[in-house]
Amino acid sequence: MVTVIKAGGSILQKGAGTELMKKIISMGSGNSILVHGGGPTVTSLCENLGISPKFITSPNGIRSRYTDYETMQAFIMAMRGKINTEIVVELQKLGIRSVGISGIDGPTLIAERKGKLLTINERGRKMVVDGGYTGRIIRVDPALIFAITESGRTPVVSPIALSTEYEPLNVDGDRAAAAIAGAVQADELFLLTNVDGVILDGGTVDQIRQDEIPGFMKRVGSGMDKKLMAAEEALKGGCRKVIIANGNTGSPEPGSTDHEMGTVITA
Amino acid sequence: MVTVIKAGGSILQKGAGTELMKKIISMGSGNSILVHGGGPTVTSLCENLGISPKFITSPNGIRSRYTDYETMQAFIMAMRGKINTEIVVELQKLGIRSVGISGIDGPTLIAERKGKLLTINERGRKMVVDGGYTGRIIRVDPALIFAITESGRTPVVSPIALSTEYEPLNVDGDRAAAAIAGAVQADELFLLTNVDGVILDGGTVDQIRQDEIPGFMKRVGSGMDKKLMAAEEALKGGCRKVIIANGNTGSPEPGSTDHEMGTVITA
Amino acid sequence: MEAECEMCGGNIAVPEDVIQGEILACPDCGLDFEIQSLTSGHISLRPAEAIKEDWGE
Amino acid sequence: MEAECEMCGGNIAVPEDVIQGEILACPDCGLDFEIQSLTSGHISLRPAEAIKEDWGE
Ligand SMILES: [Zn+2]
Ligand SMILES: [Zn+2]
Repeated sequence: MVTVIKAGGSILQKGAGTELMKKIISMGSGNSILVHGGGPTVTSLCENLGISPKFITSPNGIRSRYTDYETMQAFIMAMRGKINTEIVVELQKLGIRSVGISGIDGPTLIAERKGKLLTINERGRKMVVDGGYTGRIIRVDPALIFAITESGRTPVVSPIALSTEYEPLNVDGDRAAAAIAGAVQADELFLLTNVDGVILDGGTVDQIRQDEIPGFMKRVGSGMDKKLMAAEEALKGGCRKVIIANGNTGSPEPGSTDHEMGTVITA
Repeated sequence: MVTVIKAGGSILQKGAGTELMKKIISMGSGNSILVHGGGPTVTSLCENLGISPKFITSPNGIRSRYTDYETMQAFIMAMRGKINTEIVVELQKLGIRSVGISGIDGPTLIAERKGKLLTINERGRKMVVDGGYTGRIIRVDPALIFAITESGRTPVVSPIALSTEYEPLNVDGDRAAAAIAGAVQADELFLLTNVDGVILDGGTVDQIRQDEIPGFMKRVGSGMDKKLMAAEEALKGGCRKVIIANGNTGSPEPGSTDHEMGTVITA
Repeated sequence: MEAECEMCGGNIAVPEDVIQGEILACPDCGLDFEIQSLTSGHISLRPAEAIKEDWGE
Repeated sequence: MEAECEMCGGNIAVPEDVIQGEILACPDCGLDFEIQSLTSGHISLRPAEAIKEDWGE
C-alpha cells in the first residue's frame, strides 16, 4: 500500500497538520510520500527581502504570478529551506522518520522550462515574455524515493524540479504529486485542498470516472480544474485512485474502501 | 573506499569547486559524502532580511557569533535552501547524481543544545546567556546516508542537527564531517580549508599521529585547533585517515597513498 | 511607423512606443508577428505562431 | 546593594545596574553566583558553578 499525499504549505499552521500527520502515522513509516505546497511563507519571505511579486496577464485576462530569477532564489529558500524542514521536524517529533527532498535531488523530477508566454502588457498590447523559472515535468525517476521508503522513511518532497538545462524550476505541486504517484504506481493519491472535493451545483461529487474528467473540467472553477488535470495524469501514469478532499476537516481514511468525504476518481 | 569531504560554503564561487567536483567524480557516485559549510551567503541573507548579527564575548576575550532563533531561521534558509541546492545542482550538471540532506533528515545527526554560555557583557561584567540554537552532536545514524550511497548517489550534507527536543540546531561543519566519517567508518576524511594544512614555524606539517594531536592543538591558531579536534574525533570514531589540505589549490588525490600536499593524520 | 507583412505584403501599423516582445497582427492576413529587435528605427519582426498560450500550471 | 553568600555568609556587592544573568563573585570564598531574578529590589542568586565555559564549536 503506497499513498502519495499532496498538502498545502500551511498544513502545519492550520491544525490540519495534525490530522494529516495522524494519517501518515497510521500508514507507518515508509508507506507514504508527502508532497507539500508553498503558501504564504514564500510571499512573506519575498516581501522581507524586498522582492516585489511580479504578475503577468494572459490575453484572456487571467493574472498570474511570474517567477523571475530573483523570485526563484527566494522560492528555493522558503520552500526547500524553511517549509520542507519544518514539516520534517514536525514528523520526526511524532516519531515518523522522514527525509526532505526536492525534485532536484536524485535527480527525481526532470522538467522542461516553459517556452515564451503570451501576455497583455500595461499598455494593453499583446506581448511575449520569457517563461521564467517555471517548468513542466517531463520525467520522474523514482529511484531516490524508493531508496528512502525502503529504508523505512517518509519522503517529504518540495515541488522544485531540475530543468534539462540544469536550472532549478518551480513546478506545480499538484502536478508534481500526480507525476510521482504515477511513477511509483501508487495505490492512492490524496489531493488535499480547502473544499470538500469537486463541488457541482452546490453538492460534492462522490465519484468520477477517468473518462468523465474532461467534462467536469469545463464545469468547475480554476484551481479545481488543475486538480482534475493532475488526477487524470496520475491515473494515466498508473496510480489506481485519486481522492480530492478537504485537508482542513480530517477524515478521509487512507486505504479505506468507503470514502465518506471527498471525491474519488478512478479509471 | 568511502571518502568524506568537508568544504566551505564558498567552494562553488572560488573555482576550487571544480577541483573538488573532479575529485568526487574520480571516486564515482556513491563513494563519497560531501559536507558543506556556510560562508558569506548566511551573512548576506541575514543582512537582506534586516537581521543584525549577534556576537558574544567569552571571559577570555574570544568573540563569536551567537545564533538566536531569528538567525537560525535565516541560517536554515541560506544553508539548507540555497547553498545545499546550488551544490547539488552543480554536481548533477557534472553527471554526479547527488542528494541534499541535513542532519535533521533521517534523522541523521542528533545533537544536544548547548547549555548556558559564560560571556562578558557590554559593561565588562560576566554574564550567562542561553546557548542559542547551537548544538553538540551526540549521535549519528548513518542509515539514510547508506541508503543514498547504496543507490549510487552522493549525499551533500548541511551541518544542521536535530536536537533531543526536536529543534533544528546549527552544528560545526568540521565536527559534523568528523562525526559522519566515524559513523560510516570512512577510509578518509578531507578537511579542506584555505591554508596548505597544519602550519608550524612557517612550514606545513606532513604527518601527525593521533597521540600528537593534543600537543599540536596548543601550538596552532584558533580555527586549525578546531580542525585538529575534529580529526581526533574522526579517528576515535573509526575513520582511518584525516587529511587537512588547501581546498583552493587542488591536488590531494583521494585514495592515493602519497599525499604531496596537506597534513595527513592517522592513528 | 509601418512594417510589411512577410506573408501577404500587407501594411502593419507599428505604435511609436512599441517594445521588444510585443505582438502585432497583420490587418490583411491576420498573422501575428513578434517584435524581435528594435535598433534605431529599424524593426525586425518574426512570425509569432509558435508561441504557446500556456496558463494555469 | 548587597547580597549574602549562601556558602560563607560573605557580603557580595551588587551594582545598581545589574541585570538578570550576570555573574557576581563572593569576595570572601570566591564562589560565583548568577542573578536568577530581579524583582523590585529583591535579588535572587544561585550558584553558577555548573555553567560550562564552552567555546570554539
Ligand atoms: Zn499579412
Ligand atoms: Zn562566600
